[in-house]
Amino acid sequence: MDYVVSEHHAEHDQEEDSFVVHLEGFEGPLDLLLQLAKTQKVDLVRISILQLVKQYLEIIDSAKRIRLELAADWLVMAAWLAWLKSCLLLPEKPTDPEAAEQAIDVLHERLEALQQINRVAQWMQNRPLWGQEVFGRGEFEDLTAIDSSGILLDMPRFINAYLTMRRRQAKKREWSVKRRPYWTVKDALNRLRRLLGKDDMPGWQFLEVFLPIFTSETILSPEEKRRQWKAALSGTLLAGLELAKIGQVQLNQTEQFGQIMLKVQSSE
Amino acid sequence: MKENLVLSIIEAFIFAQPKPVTEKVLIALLQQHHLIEADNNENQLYIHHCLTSLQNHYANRGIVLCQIADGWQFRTASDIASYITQTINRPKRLTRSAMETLAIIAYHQPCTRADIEQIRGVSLAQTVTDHLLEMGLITPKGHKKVPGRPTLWGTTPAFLEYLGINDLCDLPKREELLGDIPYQDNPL
Amino acid sequence: MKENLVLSIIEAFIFAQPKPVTEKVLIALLQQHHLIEADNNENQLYIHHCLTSLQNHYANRGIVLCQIADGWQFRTASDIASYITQTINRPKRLTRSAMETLAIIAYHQPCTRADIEQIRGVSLAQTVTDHLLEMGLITPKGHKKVPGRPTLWGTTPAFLEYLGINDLCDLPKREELLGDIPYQDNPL
Repeated sequence: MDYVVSEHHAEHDQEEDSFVVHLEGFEGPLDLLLQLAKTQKVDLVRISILQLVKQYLEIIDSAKRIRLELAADWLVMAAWLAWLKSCLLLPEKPTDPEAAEQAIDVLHERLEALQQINRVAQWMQNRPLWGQEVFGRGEFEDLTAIDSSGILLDMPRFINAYLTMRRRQAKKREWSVKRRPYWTVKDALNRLRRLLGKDDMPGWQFLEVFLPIFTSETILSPEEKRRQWKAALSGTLLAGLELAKIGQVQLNQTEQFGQIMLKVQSSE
Repeated sequence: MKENLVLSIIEAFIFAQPKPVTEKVLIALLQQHHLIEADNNENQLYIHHCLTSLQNHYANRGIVLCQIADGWQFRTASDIASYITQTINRPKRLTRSAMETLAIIAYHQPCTRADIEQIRGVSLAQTVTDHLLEMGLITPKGHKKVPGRPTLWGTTPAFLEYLGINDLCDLPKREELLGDIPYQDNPL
Repeated sequence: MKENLVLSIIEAFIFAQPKPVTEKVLIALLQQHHLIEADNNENQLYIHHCLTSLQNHYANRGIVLCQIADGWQFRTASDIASYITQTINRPKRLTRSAMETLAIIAYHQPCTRADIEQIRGVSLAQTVTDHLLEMGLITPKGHKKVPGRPTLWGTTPAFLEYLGINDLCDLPKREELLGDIPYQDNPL
C-alpha cells in the first residue's frame, strides 16, 4: 500500500497537488456533492443518486490514497453514502427499503437547501453593493442647531440645591456634649489615695466620709443635687473596689443596701 | 410654488442625512413648518407623490433616489459604478462562505450557528460571523430556548442598505431559486 | 450621449467624495476612461463647461453645486437650511453656587449679599449675582437701611415661571424642608 501511494505520488506529482487543492476548494462534502450534481445537468429532483454516490466515493477513495489524514466529515459522508449505495444496488436485501428512500429524500432536501443558498449568495454577490459599487454622500451635513438660551431650573433641582446647602452648613457647626459637674471615678480615685495616705484614717470608715464637699457656683435643683451625690457615691465605690483589687483597702457591707465600710489594708 | 419648496426641502433633507429617511420623518418635518396639515390622511399619499416626482427627476443621472431599508436615500447610480469605483478605496468583497452564511441568516432568521452549519454541511468559522457582525450586517436576536441557549442571528437594516433593497421581501423568492435554470441575474 | 455620461460621472464622483473635488482630479478621472483626450488644452474648458451645466441643473433646487476651497462640492441650499435644521434645546445648567444663592434669595428675600454669605458660610463672587441678574432670575429690591446701604435682592416673576408656580407661597415651606436638619437657626 505504501509502495502504491509513493509510486502514485512520484508519477502524478503535478496532478495530485492540484487534486488536493481541488478537494479543499469545496466547502465540505455537501458542497462537493452539489457540484457533482450540477455536472449531471438535470433538475436536482431527477438526479441519479446512484451516480452521484459513485462519483463521490471514487473521489474520496482516490483522495484517501493520497492523503490518509482526510477529514472526518468527508469520511462520515462517504460511509453514509456507501450504505445508501448498497441499499440502492441490492433492493431485495432484507434491509429496510423505507430507510433507503428516506435517506434519499434527506439527501435531496439538503442539496436543494444548499443550492438555494448558493444561488442567493450569488445573487447578492452580483448586486451593486453599498460601499463597493454604490456610494452615499461623502460628507454629511449636521443640521442640528443647539439652543441653549433656556435655563435648566425646576422645582426638584431648586429644592435640592437649597437642602444640600443647608445640610452642609448644619454639619459645619461643632457639637459638644454639655459637661455635667459629676464626680468621676478618676476624681474619686485621686481623692481616696490622697486621704488614705494620711495617718489619721485608722480602722473602718464609712464610704460616705470620702465624698467631696460640693460647692457649686450655680444653684442646683434638689433633683440635680441628688443625682450629683449619687454619682459621687458610685464613683467612690468604684474607686474603692479598684483599690481593694490591688490590695490597698478592704471593703465591708454587712447587709443588702447597708452602709459600706472601708479600711486601709495593713501593710503586714 | 409651494410644491417646489416642498420638493426642495425633501431633497435637501434626504441629501444631508447619512441614513435612509423614512416617510414618517418627512411628514413630521413638513408639518412642523406648516407645509402640510396635521393629521391629514392624504399626507402619506402626498409625500409619496413628491418622492416619486423627485425620483423621476433623478432618473438617468449620476445620483439616484432609492427606497432602501424602509427609507429614502440618494446613492450613486449603479450603472456608472465602473467609472467611479477605481479611484475610491473599496473594502474587499465578502468571501463565498461569508456571503452564504449571510444568505442563510437572511432566509432562515432567526437561526443559530448550528442551523447554518447544518445547511452548509461544514463547520462555521468564528471569524466569519465576527466579520459580518463587525460590518453591522447581522445582529444577535436573543437565544434559542434549547440546552446551551445558543445565540439566534438575524439581519440588520444595514444589511438591506448593503444590498440596496427596501425590505427582506425584495430578496429573490424561494420558488425563483429552485428552478433548474442556473440563476443568473446581473443588474450591472 | 457621451456628454450625459460625463455629466453623470462628474455628478456621482463629487457626490461620493468627502472633500471638495478639484477640476484636476476630474480631468484625470475622465482621461482614465478615455472620455477626454490626454493633454488637450481644451480639457480645462470642457470640465468647466460641464460643471457650469451641472450647476445650472441644480439651480433653484434643494441641493446646490458650489465651488469651495478650490474644489467642487454639493451642499444643501442655504435658503432651505431653516426648514431642515432641527433645533435641539440644551438649556444652561446653573452652577452650584448660583443655584444656592438663588435658593437663599428665594427663601430669605429681601436679603443682602452679606446675608447670603452668612448662610452659605462662604464669600459670594460678584459674577454669581451678575449671572442671576442677567438671566432675569433676581432683581434689586431697594436698599437695607444700615450703614453702607447694601442692595436687597429678591426673585422675579420669571423665576416663578421657571419653577411653574404662581406665588412665592407655593414654594415648599422652609420648616417642612429643614425639619430633619439638626441645630437649625435662622440668622435673619
